[in-house]
Amino acid sequence: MPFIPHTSAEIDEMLNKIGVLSIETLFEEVPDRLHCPPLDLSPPLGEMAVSRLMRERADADAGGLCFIGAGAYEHHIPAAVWEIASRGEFLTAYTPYQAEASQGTLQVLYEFQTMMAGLTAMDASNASLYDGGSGLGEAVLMAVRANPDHNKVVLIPASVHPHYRQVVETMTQDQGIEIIEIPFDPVEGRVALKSLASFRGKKVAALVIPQPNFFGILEEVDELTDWAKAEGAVVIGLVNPLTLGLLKPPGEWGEEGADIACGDGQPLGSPLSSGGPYFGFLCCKQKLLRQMPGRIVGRTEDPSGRSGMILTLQAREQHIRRSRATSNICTSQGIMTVAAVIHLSLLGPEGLAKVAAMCHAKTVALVNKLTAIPGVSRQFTGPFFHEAALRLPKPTAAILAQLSRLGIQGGYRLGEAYAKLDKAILICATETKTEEDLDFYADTLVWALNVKESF
Amino acid sequence: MPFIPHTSAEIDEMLNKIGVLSIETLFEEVPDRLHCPPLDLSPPLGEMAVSRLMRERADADAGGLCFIGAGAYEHHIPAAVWEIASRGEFLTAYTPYQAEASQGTLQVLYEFQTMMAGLTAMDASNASLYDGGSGLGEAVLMAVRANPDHNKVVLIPASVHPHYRQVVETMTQDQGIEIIEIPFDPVEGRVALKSLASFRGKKVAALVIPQPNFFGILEEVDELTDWAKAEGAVVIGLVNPLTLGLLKPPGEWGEEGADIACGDGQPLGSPLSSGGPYFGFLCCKQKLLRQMPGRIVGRTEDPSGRSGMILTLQAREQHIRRSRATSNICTSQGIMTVAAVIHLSLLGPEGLAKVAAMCHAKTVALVNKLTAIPGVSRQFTGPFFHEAALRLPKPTAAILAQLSRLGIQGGYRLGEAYAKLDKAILICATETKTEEDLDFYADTLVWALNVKESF
Amino acid sequence: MTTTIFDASRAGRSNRQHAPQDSQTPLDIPERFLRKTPPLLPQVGELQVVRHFTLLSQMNFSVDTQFYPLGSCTMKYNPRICHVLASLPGFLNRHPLATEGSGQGVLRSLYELQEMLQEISGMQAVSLTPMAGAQGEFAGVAMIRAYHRSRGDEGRTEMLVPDAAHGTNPATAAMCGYTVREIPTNAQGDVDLDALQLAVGPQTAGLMLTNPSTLGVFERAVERMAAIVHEAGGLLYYDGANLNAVTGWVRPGDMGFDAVHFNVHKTFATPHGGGGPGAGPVGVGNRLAPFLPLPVVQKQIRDNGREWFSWMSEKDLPQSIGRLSTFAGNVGILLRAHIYLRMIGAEGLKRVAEFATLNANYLMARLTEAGFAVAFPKRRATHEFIITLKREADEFGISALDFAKRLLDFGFHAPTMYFPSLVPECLLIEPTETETKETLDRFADAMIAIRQEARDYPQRLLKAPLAVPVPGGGIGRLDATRAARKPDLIWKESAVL
Amino acid sequence: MTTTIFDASRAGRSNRQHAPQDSQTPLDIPERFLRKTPPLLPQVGELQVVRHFTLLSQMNFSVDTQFYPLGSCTMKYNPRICHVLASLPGFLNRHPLATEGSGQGVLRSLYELQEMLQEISGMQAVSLTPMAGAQGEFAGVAMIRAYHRSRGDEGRTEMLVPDAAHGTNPATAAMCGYTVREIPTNAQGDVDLDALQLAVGPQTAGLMLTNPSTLGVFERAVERMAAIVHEAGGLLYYDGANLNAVTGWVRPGDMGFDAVHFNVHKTFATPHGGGGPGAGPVGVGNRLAPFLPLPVVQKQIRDNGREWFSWMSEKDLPQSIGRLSTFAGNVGILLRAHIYLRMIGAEGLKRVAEFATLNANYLMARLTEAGFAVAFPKRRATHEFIITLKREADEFGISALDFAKRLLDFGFHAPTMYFPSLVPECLLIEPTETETKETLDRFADAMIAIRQEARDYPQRLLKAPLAVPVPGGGIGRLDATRAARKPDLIWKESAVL
Ligand SMILES: Cc1ncc(COP(=O)(O)O)c(C=O)c1O
Ligand SMILES: Cc1ncc(COP(=O)(O)O)c(C=O)c1O
Repeated sequence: MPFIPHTSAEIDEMLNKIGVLSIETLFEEVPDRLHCPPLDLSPPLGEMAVSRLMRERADADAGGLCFIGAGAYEHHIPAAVWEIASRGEFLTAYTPYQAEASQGTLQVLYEFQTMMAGLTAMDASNASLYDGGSGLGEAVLMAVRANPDHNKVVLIPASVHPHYRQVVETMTQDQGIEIIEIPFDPVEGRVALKSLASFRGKKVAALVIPQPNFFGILEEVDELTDWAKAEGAVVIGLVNPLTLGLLKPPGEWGEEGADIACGDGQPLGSPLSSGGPYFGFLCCKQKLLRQMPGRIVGRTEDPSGRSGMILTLQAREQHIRRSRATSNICTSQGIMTVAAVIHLSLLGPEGLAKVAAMCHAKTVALVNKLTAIPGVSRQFTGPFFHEAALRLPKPTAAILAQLSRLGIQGGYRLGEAYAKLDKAILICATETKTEEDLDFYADTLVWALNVKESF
Repeated sequence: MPFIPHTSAEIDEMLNKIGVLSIETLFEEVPDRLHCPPLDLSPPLGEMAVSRLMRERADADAGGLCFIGAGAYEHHIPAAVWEIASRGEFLTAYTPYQAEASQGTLQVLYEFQTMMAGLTAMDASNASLYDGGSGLGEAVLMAVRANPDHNKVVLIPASVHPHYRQVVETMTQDQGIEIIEIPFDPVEGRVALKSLASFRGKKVAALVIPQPNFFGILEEVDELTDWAKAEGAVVIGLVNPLTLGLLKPPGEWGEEGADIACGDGQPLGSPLSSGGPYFGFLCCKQKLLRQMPGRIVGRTEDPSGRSGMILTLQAREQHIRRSRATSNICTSQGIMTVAAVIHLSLLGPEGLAKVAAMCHAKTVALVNKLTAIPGVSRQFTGPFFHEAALRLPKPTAAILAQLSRLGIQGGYRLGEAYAKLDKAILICATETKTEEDLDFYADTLVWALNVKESF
Repeated sequence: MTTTIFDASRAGRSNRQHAPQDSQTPLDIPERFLRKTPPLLPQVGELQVVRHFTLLSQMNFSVDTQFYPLGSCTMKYNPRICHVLASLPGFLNRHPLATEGSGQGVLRSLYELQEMLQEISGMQAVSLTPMAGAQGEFAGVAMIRAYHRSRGDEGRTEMLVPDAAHGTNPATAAMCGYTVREIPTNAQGDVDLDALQLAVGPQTAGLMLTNPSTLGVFERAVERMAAIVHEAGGLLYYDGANLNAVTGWVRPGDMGFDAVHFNVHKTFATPHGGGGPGAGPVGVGNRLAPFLPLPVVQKQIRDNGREWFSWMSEKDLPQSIGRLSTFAGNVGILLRAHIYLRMIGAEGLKRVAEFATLNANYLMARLTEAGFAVAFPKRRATHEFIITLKREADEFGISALDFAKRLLDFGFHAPTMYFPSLVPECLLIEPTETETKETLDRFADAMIAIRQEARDYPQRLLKAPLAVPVPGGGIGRLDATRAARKPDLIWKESAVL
Repeated sequence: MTTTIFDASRAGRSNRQHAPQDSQTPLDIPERFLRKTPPLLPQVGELQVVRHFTLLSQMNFSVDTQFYPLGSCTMKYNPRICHVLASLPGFLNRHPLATEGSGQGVLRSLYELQEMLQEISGMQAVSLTPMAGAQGEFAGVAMIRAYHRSRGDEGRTEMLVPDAAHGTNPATAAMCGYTVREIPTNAQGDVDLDALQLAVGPQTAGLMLTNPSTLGVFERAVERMAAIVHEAGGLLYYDGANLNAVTGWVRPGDMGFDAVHFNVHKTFATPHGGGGPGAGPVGVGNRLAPFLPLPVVQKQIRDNGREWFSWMSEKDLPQSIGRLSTFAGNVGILLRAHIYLRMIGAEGLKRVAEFATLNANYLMARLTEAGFAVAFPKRRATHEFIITLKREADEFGISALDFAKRLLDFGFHAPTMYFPSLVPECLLIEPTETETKETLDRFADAMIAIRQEARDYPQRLLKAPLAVPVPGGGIGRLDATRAARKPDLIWKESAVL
């Protein structure tokens, strides 16, 4: 039987020991009338048949050059990353509750926490959340908990990824938290300090600052952070960890630094995979540590003084604190963090900075090539990093569909989330793109813009 | 530096300790005039760039339905096989000279030897040779050594894989061994006992018996074995190990069984891979053990009586016996045997028999479909197993080329090796082919046979 | 602890093969946005990285290497083929926002998974987006809340949860703004029906139930419970963590549940990864369908007769509770579940429940025979069961923890300890269907041997583990109190010396 | 030893997911051809298989987990990317006899490898078909024989081989029908030129030489040697096992060699796989080119100007020594070497030699400083060097073997022992360029500690290994004599009990 090793002799011995005549008897406590008829599922396939089926499907989805970013980025992942991360001992282990038999996973997580704290310039990190969107949700909840004397109001710029804002909404809506959207400057594409003026003295619990923001524009993080700290608000820095090889980390924003840093770890070794699995990360300053949701690994000792790792500060978690826990999160995204640690170890500080710089250089080059096409221009004037919004002279949906048919995923249609940006697309060229790829995009776009609609 | 971890500070420290000023100095014993100018190789590529290059090449070679057998067979390899076999601890280990630190590899090889001996019904197996062709070469050399009172003459039927015969020729030509080709019956496609009559009493050292033979035809192995044993010749059974799930093993041929069994292990977990790596296997009866070339693992004990594995009977090998060794072989095909052991463990005796039966059934079905096409017929009348020769009504080279353009590797052109079989191709459909695949082949062949040559 | 990757770092080491060439264009970013000091990341060679993490991996127990009878967690064999196929480049390289036309393979697979899950659970609609069981619970409870709200029924502020429930249940209810009310369990391990009857009322939003329960028994009166809650106007949520005990035998929808989450990393054998990723799809009946979290895959028939798979958005599901993940959840994990289901089919799924149950009952019988106290000896075990070491604790002064730690020395992962908390000194044991009788026997023998040790050498048990059979396994019992008192959560340069 | 997979077998267990459905067609094979009893193969579940072999793998040392200073064997880092790319389905699934049109990707890659190897070795033509170093040697020596024969020069019956040569050299010469004549080494580690001069004559077919030699030194008089042999009408064969010491610095062709084999699993970092597969391409000068083994890839320019890669056959190379492998050798391994060379390029290749040499000389300096006796203290080490423990053996009664076994306990693979046999109690140490200075230092420290132990507790060394740091590493020194005396080479049912 697939994946079940029992022989009929063994089944008999086992039933015998239990003292029943058949396996059915073991289900006797299930009321008869609840027994369901045979399930209507497609007939079982052997490994060979299912392989062929899935290969056909994967092949159908393969190919094409991707110039979409918008929260998920195509990067080169060194082969060693998944060769090691998918070793059975990592992949098929449980959450490391039994520390003494899980030092491998635990130490990787400790190293992960160190790297994330280092990247964000924070004091502590948890061992992952689900993804960037839900990570921001947890950060918001955490900030509100940490700021009990303030109003349950959190400011989130409209320049934050629209999906993230939707997730935050879903996660906070039943806890009486008010999320207020801060507009961005329509010319520069980033939050102007003056948009915050009306919240002065309003005791808002927290301000979220994205860097770079959803449009790839760099926010004036120092200014924004200082404003929020002056207001007693918790500052949540929402960052792409890859860019932190070059960009100022949240812990160093403004005078005091942000209090919480979060984001999606996807650029650190997670394949695009239609959206997941990725992982969310959450780092914070020391004083917020006990408000942190999710698992945390700490170093301790055994009776003979040998140091080892263990899950710690569990009094924050659902299995101890139940309805008073910091979050309901239990399983998070373990193996993705293993990949991230290996990925970062292979890149090192220099490699990470180079990848970030190259992504930026490639995007700049692409922006230059595309804006050289008549009618194509930048949507915003603010300085951008590694991602940019472009305005097209024709309806974006049709253009993107045409590009897709020619093997180019040309970008994200900003009109999907921003009615006013209906003419704009968000593009990104990572280090994976060659000069020829960029030219191919430019040439194809010229063609697509000139072709008759009906084609 | 790629794959070199030295920092410049370390280089200095190291040079210092050695007492030289530069790395160049370490090469001072190489005469100056021998120093070569910089090599003219293509510029180094990063992992990302080389990945893209090789993916493009692999993609160019991908796709298509393969109906070629002729010594290499497309089988379904369970995913677990290479997931486990390519674990670093297996893949990057050396030959297990240090037994106490190599029990993993050693035990796998011991299990391998057991499986191969079991499949062939022999007493012992070595731990692999390079491939089937060179394995047969070693078997021939071994047989001649083992039969010192006979003439250095070995009979090999023309129904043995032509490439194998070429390899044997290359390997034995300088040792004064005469290889005599035994013709096959042109109607049945197998060796008739009467073809051997002229060698009666000629003290030939050995007879090679392929089963199934190159054409997929089943040889009368019992009869042939008995004839050879009566002549005092060593019997070498050349077999496809996969078929031994169903077919009579060499050890049970005739009254006494063959003395040596060899062949290519490719069907047991080696991907086709344009011809290699595969592995050769070599098994023998107890009395020939000390003539066996290649590594052999044995079970022994440590001082406290714990049993463990070790390379044994090394007095046969080149590193001990030098010019008097049984062979010059050193490195063989280790990891392929690891894959074979896992593959066989997953299939088990029942699974192996089922795969063999299904390969046969698929080939029978294909033969039936193709011979239903006017002008297409079987080349031979003998019973076949899992591979068959068909005669086509048009020049085979052109037909196969046309099929290839349509995504079908239609078979092996027998004319390449047998002038008289110029109209025939050798085909094979393994368990990997569906009914639709077979129909697709048949339909395409009909089309190819009817289309104008010039197309 | 082995040295960390940071200890191996040396300034100036790099793997040029992984860094792009320096870009020609100088960085045009204003100074104020830039980092001043490089981040603390190790500088190590590729071989060192491979060696460090390979060796670390060996220091783990895992299903691939050890028996893992971890109750509730369902640590069964994770077929390698599911991992391999979900890792095909066509799947891995697809951007979540790529056009639907370039993703019909994955979308079709997800759609089929939705349909399979509907059939398996007896529900009417499924969303795959939750990324773990707990998020599935959140989705379910948030939908219940949205449902009541949509009917203007705002007074329902209480969520009922049995006292034996998993911690995520009350935590989820709280995240959805509910007050949690615990319902006691009776001596037979069933939820106390009278207490439930007393607890329900106009304030009741619903009941969260795991069935088979976390006590390893089937809630025999589940229909009654459903009736009680429904009559009070509440809805029923099914925590699917134990669904693997009954797949193909009984369906949550037929038992009366309105929402259910699936734990694909339990029931459908996706690997647990040392703590994820999992996936926690939710299924619902018609009443809750309008509230499903986004996105959901839909199938349309195009003009040319071809099937077309696409994402439903807010426009299609205006009452949705919204998004739970940035994109579409843990797609790669969902693909693994899809492949697993494709391979085992309906019969296979029923067999999973049967053999999980057979293994649990057999192991329970062996341990009972050996004199261990089973928490509910009169009940059939489902796929898991509880033993209590209360007597051993009293007699020998050892605890369930000591037992658990000593099992590690025998090469067995410990069962779940001290959960559910109502059973003192308990171990919750779930062998799963993929383990052989020999393994169960060896485990039972180890339990017996450890009890003998508890009698003869209790001191030894108190010190366990003594030698966990992994490289570097000499580590003794780690001090949890110390870890929490003075948290050392990140490596610091100074700590080396 | 852990229990074998056969011990875990139970009649009736199977993995139906891997067996095709029973075929509809009844088997039409006459009874006499069929097997009567099923073969002895284990009947085990998939999880058991995965667990068994995963655990076995952990019982190994390997480059991915340990330092492996195995002289002559060059156990350096095997870049994972080479393995991953060579395993792309397009490469793996291609049949060797598929049309050339369906294999231009792989053929082009092999062709480029041939060209790279020519450039690296300074040779005029290359065949990739030999499947390991020893087969490369065979090809080389067989070509030398074919060359002499083609000139009617049949009297050359002797092959010269230095006494320090690797065992495959004399064994190969014998397989090619030659009588082997050993040439002694002088006290400086060079081949004795006078002896060579005396040995050559009309019976000399050629000389097989490794340079740097297996003694870890460069044969300084290689040009002289070439002249002597060539003058006598013989040809020179280069055993490329140590080519990694000099890549980019000096080329066999420039030294005067007529044929050379490459050990791709040494020089070009393909993994050794616990004993293969390797690959042993041969390169030759113009004189031997007509005799190259088949097949060889050629490039043609088609009418449309496109490059076309195809296999050369007997028709193209009528004087070829013939085939050495059934198809085209270990293509998958050759692809790995190609990828590696692509990644490191000319500078990288030169660096390999430089840093392999730096590491060897550094380690030699450290050991010398610590008082170990180096076999050739006045010479520069190449990529490897020899120490002799003769003194330690005499003083403390321990042997190089004891040292080697004790190193295992320290987590280091032992160096090559007792080879070359002219140096008593020797260890041949090759650290390779991919190891860090820290690792070399730790190794040197271990050597020093062991010598101290040899002095203080020689008994302990005689019993080593005591605890190899792998799971199940409690195994002590295994009895080789017993293994050979009464060979137990296959598992037998009865052996279980
Ligand atoms: C009964 C029960 N419910 C819910 C959960 C939570 O599932 P997850 O860890 O996937 O969030 C678990 C996981 O252990 C569980 O056992
Ligand atoms: C010097 C030398 N020559 C030849 C060989 C044989 O190479 P292979 O093992 O690839 O056959 C070796 C391998 O160890 C070697 O070290």
